[in-house]
Amino acid sequence: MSLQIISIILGSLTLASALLVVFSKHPVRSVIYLVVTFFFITSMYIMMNAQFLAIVNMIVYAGAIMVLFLFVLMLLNLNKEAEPVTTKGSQLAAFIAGGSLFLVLITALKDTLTLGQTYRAHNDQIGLVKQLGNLLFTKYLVAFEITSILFIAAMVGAILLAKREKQIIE
Amino acid sequence: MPLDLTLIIVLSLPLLGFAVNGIFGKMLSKKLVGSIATIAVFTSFILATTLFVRLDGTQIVKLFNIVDHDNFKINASFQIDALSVWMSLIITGIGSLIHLFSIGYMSNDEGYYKFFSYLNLFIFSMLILVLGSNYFVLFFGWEGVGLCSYLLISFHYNDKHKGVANSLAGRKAFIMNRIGDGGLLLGLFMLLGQFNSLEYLEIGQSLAANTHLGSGAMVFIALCLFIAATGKSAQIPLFTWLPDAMAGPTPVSALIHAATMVTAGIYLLVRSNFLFELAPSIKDLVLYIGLATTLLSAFIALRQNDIKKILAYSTVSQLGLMFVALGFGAYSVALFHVTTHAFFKALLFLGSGSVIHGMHEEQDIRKMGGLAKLMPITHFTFLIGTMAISGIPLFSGFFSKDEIMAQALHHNIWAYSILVVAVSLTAIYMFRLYFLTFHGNFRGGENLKSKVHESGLSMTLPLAILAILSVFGGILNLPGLFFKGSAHWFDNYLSQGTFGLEHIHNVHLDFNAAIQLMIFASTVALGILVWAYFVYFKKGNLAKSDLELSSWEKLSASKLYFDEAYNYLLVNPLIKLSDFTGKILDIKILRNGVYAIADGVLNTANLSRRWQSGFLSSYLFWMIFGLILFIAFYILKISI
Amino acid sequence: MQVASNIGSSLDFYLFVSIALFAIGAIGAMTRKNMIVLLMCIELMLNAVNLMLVTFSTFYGNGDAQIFVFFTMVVAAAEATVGLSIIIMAYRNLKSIDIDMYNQLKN
Amino acid sequence: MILILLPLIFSIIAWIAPSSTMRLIGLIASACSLVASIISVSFFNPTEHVLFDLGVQLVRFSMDSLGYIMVILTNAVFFLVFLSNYYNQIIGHRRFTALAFLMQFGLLGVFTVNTILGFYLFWELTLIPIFMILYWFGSFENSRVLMKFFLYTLFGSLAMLVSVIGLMQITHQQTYDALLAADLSTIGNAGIWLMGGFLLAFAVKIPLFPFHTWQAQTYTKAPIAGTMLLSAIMLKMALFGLLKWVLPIFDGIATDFWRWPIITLSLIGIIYGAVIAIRHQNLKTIFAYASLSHLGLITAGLMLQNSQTNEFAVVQIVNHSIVAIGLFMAAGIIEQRLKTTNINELGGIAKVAPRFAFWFAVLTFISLSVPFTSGFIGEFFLIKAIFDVHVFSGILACTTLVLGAIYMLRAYQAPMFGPTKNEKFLDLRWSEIAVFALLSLAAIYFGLAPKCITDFVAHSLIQTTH
Repeated sequence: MSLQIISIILGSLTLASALLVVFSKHPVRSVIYLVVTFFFITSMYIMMNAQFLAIVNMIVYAGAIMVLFLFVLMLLNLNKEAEPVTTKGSQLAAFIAGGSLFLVLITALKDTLTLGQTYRAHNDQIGLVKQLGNLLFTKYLVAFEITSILFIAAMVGAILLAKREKQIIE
Repeated sequence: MPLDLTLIIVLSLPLLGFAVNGIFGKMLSKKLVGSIATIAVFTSFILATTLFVRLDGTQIVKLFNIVDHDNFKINASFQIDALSVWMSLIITGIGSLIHLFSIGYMSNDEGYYKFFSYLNLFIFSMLILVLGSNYFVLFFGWEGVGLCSYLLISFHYNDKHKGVANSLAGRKAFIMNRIGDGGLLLGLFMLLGQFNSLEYLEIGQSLAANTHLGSGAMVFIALCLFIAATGKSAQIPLFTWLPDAMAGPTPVSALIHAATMVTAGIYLLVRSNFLFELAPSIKDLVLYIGLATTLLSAFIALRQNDIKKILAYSTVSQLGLMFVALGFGAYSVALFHVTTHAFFKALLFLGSGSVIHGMHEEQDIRKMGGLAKLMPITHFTFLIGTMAISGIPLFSGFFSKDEIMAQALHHNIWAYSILVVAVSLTAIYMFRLYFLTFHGNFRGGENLKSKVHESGLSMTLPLAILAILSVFGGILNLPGLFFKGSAHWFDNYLSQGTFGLEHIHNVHLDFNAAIQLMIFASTVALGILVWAYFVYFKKGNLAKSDLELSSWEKLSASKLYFDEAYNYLLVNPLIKLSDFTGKILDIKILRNGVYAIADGVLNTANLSRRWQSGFLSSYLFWMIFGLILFIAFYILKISI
Repeated sequence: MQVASNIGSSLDFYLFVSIALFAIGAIGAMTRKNMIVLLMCIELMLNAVNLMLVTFSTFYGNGDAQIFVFFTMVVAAAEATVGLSIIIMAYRNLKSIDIDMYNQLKN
Repeated sequence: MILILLPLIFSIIAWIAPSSTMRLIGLIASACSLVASIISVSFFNPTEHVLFDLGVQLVRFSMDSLGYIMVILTNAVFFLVFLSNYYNQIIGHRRFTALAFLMQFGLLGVFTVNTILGFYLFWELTLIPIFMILYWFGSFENSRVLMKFFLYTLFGSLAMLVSVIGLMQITHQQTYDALLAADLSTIGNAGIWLMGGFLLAFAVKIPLFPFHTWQAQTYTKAPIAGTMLLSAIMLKMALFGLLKWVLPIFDGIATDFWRWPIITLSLIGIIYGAVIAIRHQNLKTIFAYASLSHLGLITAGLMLQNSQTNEFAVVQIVNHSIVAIGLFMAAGIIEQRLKTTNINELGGIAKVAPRFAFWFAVLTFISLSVPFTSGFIGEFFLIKAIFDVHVFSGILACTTLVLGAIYMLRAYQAPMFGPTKNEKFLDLRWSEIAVFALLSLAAIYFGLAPKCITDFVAHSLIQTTH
């Protein structure tokens, strides 16, 4: 019971920090709130006993990616620049669209939702490192290796894009 | 010479003349061109005479096969019988006289060789028309003469003042004839459908063998043929082209628009007598149209001032008279009048041509007068022609008209009384024309008077020959009360030698009625002669200028407003329709409709291009919108 | 209500959270003009999806989905790298990271 | 076979050869194909049906008497086009000559190919050269008119392509004979739609009434040689397709369904074209609408599906080519010498150029289909066929006689007669006289002896109508 309360608190905090990401005016604050959001998501992974993913999420997202974001913000020195405000109309449209997206998704999963209240997990050991490691290095070995190629490509691309722009400008 | 060879030579000589004159005419001298053309036609005439002499029943000469259809064959074949030979005699005979006349008349014209080649082509087409043994060949000639008529009416298209008018007159004639041709074509289709043949003989025989053929079809065929005849023979409602056709050179008017081509309609009806006998309602229609035409055109002729226009309306009137005879079923009578009319109307036209030639292209009788002394031969022959057409006793016109009157008296007293009025009107306007032209003082000014001259021999000789024929032409068909034995020679000749006419006997009035009729007619004609003498000769009553006319005269002078009515009823609506379809329907609706489709595509493209605003957020928005739609669709699909 | 001892909450809750996260991310992507924030919103949406995958994986007892999440993270990392370098380059070109300045796609 | 490939070879030669010799090459080459086709036809037995199998499955050729008529007509038209334009600028261009021969190749292909897909391929092949000719040599101020022509025909062709594919799918056949033998009665209404696709393509090409709007404008703006090619032979492809392919193959439900709609459209077109021509100011436009009127009659006749009528429709097809070449050539002569074809600006040409006046008059009367010309035979039996089936339609068709006389005489008289507005008018050259004379001779010959056409094609037409 207490776990349930904790998870509800965590979930509400996740949503709250996500809303702050979207609505804070300052980009740096957005990044900070995003990191917070990721923390909460990680904690939810832990709640579900997905330990491996929780760790990876923590390291990759909250650690690597967010630092990257911060670096870029700092690099471009945008923290003081006021972001242009979108028009009311398009904001309204965005909210309506987002709201209806939410509703539609809820409707789409309504059967699962009603069923899910009494549904119980079969195996809570699934998210352990050992289990996933087995899967990853047997069944998904090729895919795993290919991700390295993807990373190399991303690295090369990033370097190229960040380096060669001077020739492209003129 | 065998019969078919003779026939082919008769036909081909004018064609040869046409070809020679048309191709080499420019290099040859005028004398030679005229002689070639005249000799070609004259030789044809001689050979036609031999045909006439050797005539023995009906003979068919087949040349070649034109169309070989599953159901029928159409051959280029020719028929020699009393009717066709008689017609070809008139055509070649009068034709050669008029050719002779043209040598003198056209001597100053640039297109001399062209004129003669057209004339020869006309003779050829006309011969095809009358000699053909089926309606198909007849149609060849029928359109051929229409074509030549067009070419000859608009012959002087380069004239400085009247060039455009001439060409328009030619066009009008051609178009009006085409309406009639359309009728003939429909009739031909129906005939083919009914009989699977277009041969006169085959149709006639199958009709005789099988009398219960659909009478509706017969009425339709007869009506179509009659429409064709009204076009070619200038009857109401298609007569207005003939007066305009006087724009052509005078020999053309004499040959085509008086003596030969306009009688093609009569020929067609006589030829199709077996069809008309089966369609009595159309026969009645022929009668009424004939009556109306003869009366109205005689009325119009009363106050015309152009010498050729008067003669043209007179022609229309005489043709109406022939149709009256046809309406009564008196085919040989009509053809007899065709013959005498060919004589005296050709004479009158040539006489008027001589006058016009002498007057240096002046055609208005108000500017003539006193020409009797200046042009004695012309005057004398013209007088004979006038007396013939007016029905002065013992001239040819008297006999032929008398026959028609007798038919009318026998069948329908109302028709007879209308005819009496029409014939009297004929006499009145003809004597008016005669007196105003040849007597009184010369009104064309001294300058012109000094130039007026009598025409040369080539012109006066045909006049003389035609005058003799006009006087004695009546002998051909003397009524019974003169010579018992040889009376009605022409009637007998025709009805014995022409298919379908054997069984049709003209009514011949008994002695008393006939003589009463003749005396009455003579009295009327002579009375009018005397009256006209006093009014126009003694009193010197001149043609008034247009402004002084009283109301009925105005009506007559303006041709009963037929042209205006046609313009108002047919031509203008057609022009409006054409403008409407051309400018509104075609361009505004159809063309712009197509453009509208193109524009629609273009606009849609522009619209959707604007959608691609380039703003990522809007793309994102639409992406999510699409996502929502997809999921919503999925939900609906699941739940339904 | 009986709940699995160590899972914390029921399936519907996690799903609800992930859907809400996704919607919030979408709203953010549509309203914000800053390209970096935009990229962050996309990360948010990716995480929402990840969350959902993990949820289902746990409740269904199948590890494949978690592997999939792992790959998603890998791709997201790559995407963030390339995306950010593109932003840097774009900023150098136009001196702005306002998304509406980049409407060159139109022509 | 060589016959079909000859133009292709000439086309290649024309690309290579020096442009100074271009005139002669065009003339001689087209004369060669004409002579070759005439020689080969003299060895041809009209009852035969020769098949050329190249081993290629999709394109196979065959020759029957109908095809021969069209082949000779095509070659004759190209020869006359080259001859009549001998002194025009356009002939001197390499591009024109090469494209014209390419088009000739396409046309010959259409008339001889034996597979339905091949028919479509050659059909499309002809469109490209004529489009390029119009594009390079026409006086299209804005490309809209030209695009309309191109898209219109292309759109029609696409409909045909759909039908071709559909037909091949349904029957699993593609050669002509196999398609003829295939029983289409089982597919019911699908046949109606397939035929509709073909008819749409043909209706645009012929053109039939509501699809004609490209015609007048294109004819007016096109170079005169292009107009000749378009009206004298390109439109005939559609009639040929109707006669040889569509009507026999879809004989049955589909033809019954389409017969009266198409005949109605044709009749409307007959009168519509004639009525518009009465008041139009431009000589070329008048002839374009006259063409609309004439072709409507042929289409209506073909739709009756009577083998005898079809024979005369072929006569009329030949005649229309004669008339189209002649009239557009006359218009072209006026345009070339005076730079205008507006009849309000013309007048009195007959006085300055009597020879031209004479030949133009002859052509005018041929187009009026007076007796002794092929037009008369064709029109007579076509109208008769319509009249036999439906009296009122026959009477309507008959009105063309009168309306035709009105607009043709106007078109002839306005420029030729009246006050002389154009003193300088070069009379006809030898090549032009030769063309006019050849046309007139042909018209009169076919007018007096239509049997040489009707008997020749009779056999292949009997084959096409059951």
